[in-house]
Amino acid sequence: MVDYAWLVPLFPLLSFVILLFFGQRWRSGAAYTGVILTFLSFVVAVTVLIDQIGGSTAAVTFDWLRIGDTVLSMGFAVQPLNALMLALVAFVSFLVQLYSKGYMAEDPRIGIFFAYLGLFTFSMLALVISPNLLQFYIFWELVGVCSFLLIGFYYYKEEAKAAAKKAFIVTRIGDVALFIGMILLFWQAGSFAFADIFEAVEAGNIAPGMVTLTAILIFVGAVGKSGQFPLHTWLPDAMEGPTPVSALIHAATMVAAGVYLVALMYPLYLASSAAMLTVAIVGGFTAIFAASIGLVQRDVKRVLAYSTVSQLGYMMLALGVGGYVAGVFHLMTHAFFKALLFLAAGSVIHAVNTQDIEKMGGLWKKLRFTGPLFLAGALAISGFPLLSGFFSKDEIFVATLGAGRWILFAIALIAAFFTAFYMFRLFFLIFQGEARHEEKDVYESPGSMLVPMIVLGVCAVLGGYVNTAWFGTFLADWFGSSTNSLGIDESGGSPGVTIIATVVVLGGIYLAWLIYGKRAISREWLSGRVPWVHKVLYRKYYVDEGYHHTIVWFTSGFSRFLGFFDRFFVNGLVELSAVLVRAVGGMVRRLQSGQVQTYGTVVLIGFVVVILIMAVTGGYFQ
Amino acid sequence: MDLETLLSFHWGIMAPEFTIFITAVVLSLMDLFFSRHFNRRLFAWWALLGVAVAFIFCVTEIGSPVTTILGGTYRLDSFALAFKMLLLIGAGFVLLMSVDYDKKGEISYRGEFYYLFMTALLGAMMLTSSADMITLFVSLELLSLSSYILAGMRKNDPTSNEAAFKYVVNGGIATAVILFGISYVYGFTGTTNLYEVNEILNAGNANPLLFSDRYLIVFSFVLVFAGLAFKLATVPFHMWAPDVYEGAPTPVTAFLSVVSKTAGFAVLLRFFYVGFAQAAGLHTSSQSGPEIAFASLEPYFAVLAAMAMIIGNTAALKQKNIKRLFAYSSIAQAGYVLVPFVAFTSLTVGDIWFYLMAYLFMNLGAFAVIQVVSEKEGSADIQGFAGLYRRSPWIALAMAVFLVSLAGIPATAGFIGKFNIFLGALLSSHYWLASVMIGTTVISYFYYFGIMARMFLRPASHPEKMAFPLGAGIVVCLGIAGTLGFGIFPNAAIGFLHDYFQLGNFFPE
Amino acid sequence: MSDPYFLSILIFSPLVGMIVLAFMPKDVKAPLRTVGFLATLLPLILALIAFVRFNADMGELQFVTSVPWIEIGDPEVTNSSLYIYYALGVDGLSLLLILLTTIITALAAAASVKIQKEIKGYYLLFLLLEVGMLGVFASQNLLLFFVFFEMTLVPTYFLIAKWGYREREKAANMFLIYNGLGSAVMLIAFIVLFTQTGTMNIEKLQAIDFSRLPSTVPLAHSAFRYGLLFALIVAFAVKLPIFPLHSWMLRVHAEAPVPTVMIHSGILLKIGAYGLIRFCMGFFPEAFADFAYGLAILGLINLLYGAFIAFRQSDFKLVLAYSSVSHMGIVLLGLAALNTAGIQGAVFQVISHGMISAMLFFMVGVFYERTHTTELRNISGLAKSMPRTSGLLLAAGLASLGLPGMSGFISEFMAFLGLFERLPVLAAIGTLGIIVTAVYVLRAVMKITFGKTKEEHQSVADLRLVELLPAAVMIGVIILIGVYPAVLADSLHLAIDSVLVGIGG
Amino acid sequence: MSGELLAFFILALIAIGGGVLMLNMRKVIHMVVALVFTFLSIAGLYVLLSAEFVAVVQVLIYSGGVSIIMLFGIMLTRHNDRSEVSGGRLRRFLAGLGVLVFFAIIFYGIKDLALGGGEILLSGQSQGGDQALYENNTEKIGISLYTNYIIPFEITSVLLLVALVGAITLAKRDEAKELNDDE
Amino acid sequence: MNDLPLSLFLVLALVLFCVGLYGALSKRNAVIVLISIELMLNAVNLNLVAFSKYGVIPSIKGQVFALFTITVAAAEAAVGLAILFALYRTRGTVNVDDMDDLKN
Repeated sequence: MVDYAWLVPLFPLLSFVILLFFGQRWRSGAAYTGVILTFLSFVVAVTVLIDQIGGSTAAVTFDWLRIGDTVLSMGFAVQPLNALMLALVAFVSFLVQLYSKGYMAEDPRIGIFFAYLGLFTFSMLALVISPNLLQFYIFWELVGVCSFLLIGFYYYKEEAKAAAKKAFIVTRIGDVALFIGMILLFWQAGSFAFADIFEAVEAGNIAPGMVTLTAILIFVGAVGKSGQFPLHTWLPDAMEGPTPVSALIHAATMVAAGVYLVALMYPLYLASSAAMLTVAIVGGFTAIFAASIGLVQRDVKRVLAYSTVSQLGYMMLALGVGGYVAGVFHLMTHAFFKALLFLAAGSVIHAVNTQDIEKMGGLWKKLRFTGPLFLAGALAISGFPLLSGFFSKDEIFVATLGAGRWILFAIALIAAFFTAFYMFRLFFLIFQGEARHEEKDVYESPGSMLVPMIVLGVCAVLGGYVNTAWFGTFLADWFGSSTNSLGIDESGGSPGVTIIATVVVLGGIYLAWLIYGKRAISREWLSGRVPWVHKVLYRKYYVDEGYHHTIVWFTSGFSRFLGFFDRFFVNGLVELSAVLVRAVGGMVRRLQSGQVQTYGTVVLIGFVVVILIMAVTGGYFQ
Repeated sequence: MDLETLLSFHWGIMAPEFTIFITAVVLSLMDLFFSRHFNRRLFAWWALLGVAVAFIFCVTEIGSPVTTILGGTYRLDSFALAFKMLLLIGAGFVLLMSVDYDKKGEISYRGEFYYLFMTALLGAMMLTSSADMITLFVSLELLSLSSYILAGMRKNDPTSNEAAFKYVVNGGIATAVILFGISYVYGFTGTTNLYEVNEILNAGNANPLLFSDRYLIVFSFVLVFAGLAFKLATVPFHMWAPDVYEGAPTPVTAFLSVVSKTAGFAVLLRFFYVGFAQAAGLHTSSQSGPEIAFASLEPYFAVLAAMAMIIGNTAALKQKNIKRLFAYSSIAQAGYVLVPFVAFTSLTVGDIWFYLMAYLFMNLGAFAVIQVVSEKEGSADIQGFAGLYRRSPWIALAMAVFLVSLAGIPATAGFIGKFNIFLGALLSSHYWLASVMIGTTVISYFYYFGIMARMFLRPASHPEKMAFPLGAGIVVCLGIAGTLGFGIFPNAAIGFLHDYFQLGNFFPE
Repeated sequence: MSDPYFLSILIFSPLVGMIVLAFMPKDVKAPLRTVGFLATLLPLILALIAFVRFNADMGELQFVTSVPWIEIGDPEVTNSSLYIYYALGVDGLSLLLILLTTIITALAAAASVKIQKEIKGYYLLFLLLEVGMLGVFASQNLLLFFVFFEMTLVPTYFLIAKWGYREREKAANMFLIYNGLGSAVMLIAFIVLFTQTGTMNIEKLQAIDFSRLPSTVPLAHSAFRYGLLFALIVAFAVKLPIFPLHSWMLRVHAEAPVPTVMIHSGILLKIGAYGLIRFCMGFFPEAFADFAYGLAILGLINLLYGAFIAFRQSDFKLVLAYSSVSHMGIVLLGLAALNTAGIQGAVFQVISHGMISAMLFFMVGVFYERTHTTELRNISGLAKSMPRTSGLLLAAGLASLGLPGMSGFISEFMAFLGLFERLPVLAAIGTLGIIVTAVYVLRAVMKITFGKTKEEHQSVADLRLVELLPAAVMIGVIILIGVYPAVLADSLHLAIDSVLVGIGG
Repeated sequence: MSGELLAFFILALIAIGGGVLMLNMRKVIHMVVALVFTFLSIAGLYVLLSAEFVAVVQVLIYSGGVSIIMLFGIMLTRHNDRSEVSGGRLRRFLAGLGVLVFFAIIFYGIKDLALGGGEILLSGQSQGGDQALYENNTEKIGISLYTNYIIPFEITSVLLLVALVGAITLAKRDEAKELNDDE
Repeated sequence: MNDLPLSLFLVLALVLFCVGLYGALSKRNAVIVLISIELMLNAVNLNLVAFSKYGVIPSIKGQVFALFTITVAAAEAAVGLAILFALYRTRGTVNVDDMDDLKN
């Protein structure tokens, strides 16, 4: 079945093409088309996954473009990592599309919406099965565009417009780095194919400095896509898009592509400890940085967005400290619970028509399904014991500690504390207490929205059991079986770490309960004491403002300067020469006075000058 | 020398000149004896007949060997023949134009106009054939005097008179200057025959006496050049041209700018390349002895050519009067033709001939249009061309072709002519001269396209259609045929020249 | 492929339309338009036939014609006579550009339905222009090339000056003077080559190793070759255009009528690139290699300069104009790479930018027709009333900023791929341009399509079918090249190899 | 000092004097009269140069013909002897300067120029030139005119015809025009 | 026959030529301008005749040339004067400075 893996992205592509041409007329048909085709894709993906677990791999390529003697090829490959991703993406995509059928039912542009989703799913799936970096990059960019299109789906909203633009440009900065890294690797390894690159790396054909450079450049690409510091600013803004999009693209799949990329290129990173360290530090820093911002945001989707950034930081951290399986594992579990959280948040928003958590409250009773599902998600992400997040996070802690990165370990712990805190801050503000919203009639979402949430809820709860220290490291074994070269040696669980982490998480939840649930502690306790801390956090450390006053300001000023330069200098030279030519003409005309004797005089002078020069230079007067 | 000797010459080779001469005489007699009511306009066709017959005689002379009469006072060689054919075609065109000129009858002496025109043509033709300075001088004067009178033909029009007067004063001075130079040439060589002059002055002979006087010899030739340059209207001897072109009747302007100029170039070529080029120059080097005079003068000529191109093209930019504009344009064109003169290669004579031919077709075509338009408008203001495309699309199109050709844009004869000139200039490594030429050519786009912009882009001041008279119409059609034909199939002319003419026999043995 | 008349027929096939048009009355607008458009299909069909019949695996010129044209020098005087030949022939590069020309011309003809005045004259000039462009790419003789090159000048001048926007005449004059100067320099260089080698045949000149010429020939000295190459580069730099010779192009783009700009930025600018490859690189491989660094820097300047200025333009047409400057920088960068990838990238960029900018300007025309403005501040939110148009504009914009799956990416990718091998630092700086490009393209495109819809544009009509078809064709070609670049690359590689042989890469 | 030299100096003095006077006279008529002296003295110089026939022609045509028609010209154009306008001084200065420089350059070359006869021979011409011009001067000229220079001679006749016709055409008062208008 | 130095005649001719040239360029009366030109031609004739006797190869050609010149000069004078008359009729002046309708 793995040989048919190319079918997986094909169905969504089909969906995109069909909907592009007919979507506008069909409306509800559009949703069905999208859902069904994605479901087919999911089915194939699952069979591929099963097949692959059975041990079969595939690598098919065909010639795509000839550059002199070099032939660039396209194709697909199936290995454990991408088989897993394939199924995961198809799965989440299917669920989100199902959800969207209900969520977007009222939107007049639903056809376009599903077309975009189809294109995105196609791109993401094709990205996943890419056998070479170039193909990967192509689809990497395409998913970026889909993200851009979907963020700007509500094109008439200025915020959406700005957010879409920002998303595109900021990720493009990362993309360019990836682009450079990719090309550098090509000239080092002579090929874009992953296999060839890794071979070259292992054979030591690439200078260590170059390895580090390319690894870091590629990592910058991942940073852009996965919203890592300092290119994280677009991701929270991206929440201007429809909520299902946030769930699918900006939580579960696309943003995880950065992590996936690093995992994919793992042999490269293993060859450079500097690059590994960079990844770990950026990941760790992002984890706590974003989590701290998430503590104070008021927009439910923004909180979740910062949470995503933070969790992606975790994954990077894991990869950076050698926890390959941990990173990928967390990627998977995160996909489940974050998608769940977003969908649940969407359900809430759908119900109360606001995203401001201060305007919610007391929804537990009214949203009988959404509430518990959200809670499940929150517990999972916080790492509540025995839920999926618990296991994956645990592995990250273990890996960090195993690599001897004490500081990062501490940071990760604090971030975990923050995570638990802000998730439950959300939970309590939304579902507990009195209702602060204006909406009179709050209804639970329709079944098409609830079903995906329930499925995801189940996964969020149980997803962790594919790889646990207690019940078997299935995932790690699977990866280990096929890719020995990664040098995976996961140290199993470490009870001490588990206990510490559990305590921290519970502490976070408890604190949130104290403040927002029980209100034992005043909410202004901290913001009253050190208001600037709150303010700094609320304004996201002024990163956006900082960028605005440096990079944006500089670019704008520079381009204004060049504009003037172009207008007055470059163009001015042209005008000057025209003026010069006309001046000569004017001079001639002035001489042409109409006086015949003037003409004669001019002739005479001209003539005399000629023979005078001749006489003088010719040595006549000797 | 007795009568037999005289009769032994091949007087037949002068048939074209005789034809023109006879036509002039017949026309003058007709003018004298025909009734006053007879339409003198019809003389044009008679004159044209004469020109055609002369042209046929020229054609029959193609391929005949070099023949001289009376010790070189008249010399028929391929060079002369080739230029004569140009002159005849040009004259024919001007005659055709003149049929329709002056509908209002400002020229009361139309009969005189035609036979003076014929004598001018006779002078021009003789110029190309004269290998003797006396013949040369007298022919030149015949051409000039006839031209002076023709320029003043609209005698009730002050501008025409003024033009004629300016022409005569400047021309008179130029004549004196030429003569002054010629007198020294005669003095130093004792002969008036250019081929003998060449023999005596030839630097190879290294005559010590002449060598010591080489400065004076060079100066005397510069004097002659100055006088001839006046005819060609190259800078700085050009200043009369705009005024005269503007004031003279349009066909006369056309004649001056094409026929007279062609004759001027013919005589310049012969005078310099034959008579003078080999004389001792100013500078001497210990190894190779004295350089030839042409080499010493070359840089000066080059500067003059460059100035003609620059001044002609820049001054044309702001002209309001179309004839005046064309005067400056023709100054610049003369500058272009001077380039191969300066950059002497084996291609020079052919290049000049071809360029003058192209110039003939495009410039006379343009003048035919100018004449008709300015007659209709009652003024030669460039504004008269506004909206021509609407009033008379074909004529506007034709004018556009002429202008494009004058600007030297491909698919026209003007381009091929310029191309040949560049080729020659670069072949002889005159890089800066070629650059000036091409740079000023680009400047010329401004005013040529300016006229086109007026014709095609501006609204017409009044919308009535413009009919085109027969004579001018024929000129325009032939002009188009020549401009495009020789632009696309240049070998029709170049190959013809190469196959049937031996331009080499123009040079002394 | 020994069909000697085929190329001539192809080149002059627009004349058929011109003749038909010439005999049609002036005031029947619709038939004139139809004939004008149909006339552009004839060369298109012929070009497609040529493309099909072209043997991509044959490393020599195809459809060759060679007829003596002009005799230089009188055999009696010079003892030898040289001929300049009417020589035509195509290799993969020429063929692709011919195909591009015919496609864009047909599309521009379709876009010309909005022309209202003097339709007959318009189409006549338009078709004449096509003859010139086709000739340029098919010429195998320098003089012939020059003739056709200049032949494009006059129709373009009039197309700009007559059917353009407000300051059309000034723009036309600037066009004329710049291009005139450029072609003047080019002519000098061509003739110098001719005087020193005795041939104007492009293929022969490429085969000559100038450094092996006898040392009495100036061309044998490297300094002279540098000078000549510099002249040629300047000549084509005007056309391309390369900073600082670009100001004319901005005006043309801002003032010319839409179909003309489509042709202009789609094809005419490309003649500059074609010249750089065929002549500069083809004739002076070593000298070109020595110049490569400078060219790369110029390319970099073009790329960034154009991009940065485009970022602040308030007129959409000017954004696109500067964007062209910027994109042509990539062509230069590709060429400066001196390797297959770079050159192939440059060629791809030529073709890709041709399609993309034609499409963008086509969309400009569509918008202008409906809103009567191209000022960015006056338009916004058109996605509401014109969803299809906006979608296509967005697609074209994305293609322009190098989105994978579209042609722009392939060319940028290959150009940088090549450049990174040779000049990694410059290439790295150049990638900055990719970011800035994204910035200005999105800014402009989103300004038009996104945001609140203006009151007066609430109910403007979306694309009509006659507009939709050309746009669809263009985006189709763009995507086709983007998805399956081999469609171009296959016929190109031999042409590029032959250029590279001289460089020794 | 030989007689010839003396004659030369006297004649030269008159010639130059006439020219200079022409430049400096106030009245136009006087200017022309001054020039008549120059023309006459030039005729004298021709005699010194063994060119009797030319001298005669000079007297007839210049002193007789040309000067007279110039006088007529002056009479007929009624010049109100207002002397030079003050403007154009710069131009006159430049003209004078140009003339002076021209004079200086040529003068430097000819100030002691002497061309010995017959030293340079044409390849095909053996005789050393005609030393005795004064013998049968008129006959020689006649022969020359009617043999070698018959063509220019004929052209000159056309030229005179042209001048004649032209002069009449241009100078005539236009009565023909009025007649034409009657038609 | 006792020879006078050639240079005497040449210098004299040069002087006359220069006088004529200056006169043609500076006199206001058109008639005087014309007559100045005649003076220049006369100077040339003097040259020709002098060379005819004292030139490199003395010959009658110079005198013949001078005759032609005289004839031509006379014709030129006549034509010039005729043009001047015509001009005077339309313009009412013979002042050269006033003849500047055609300019620039």
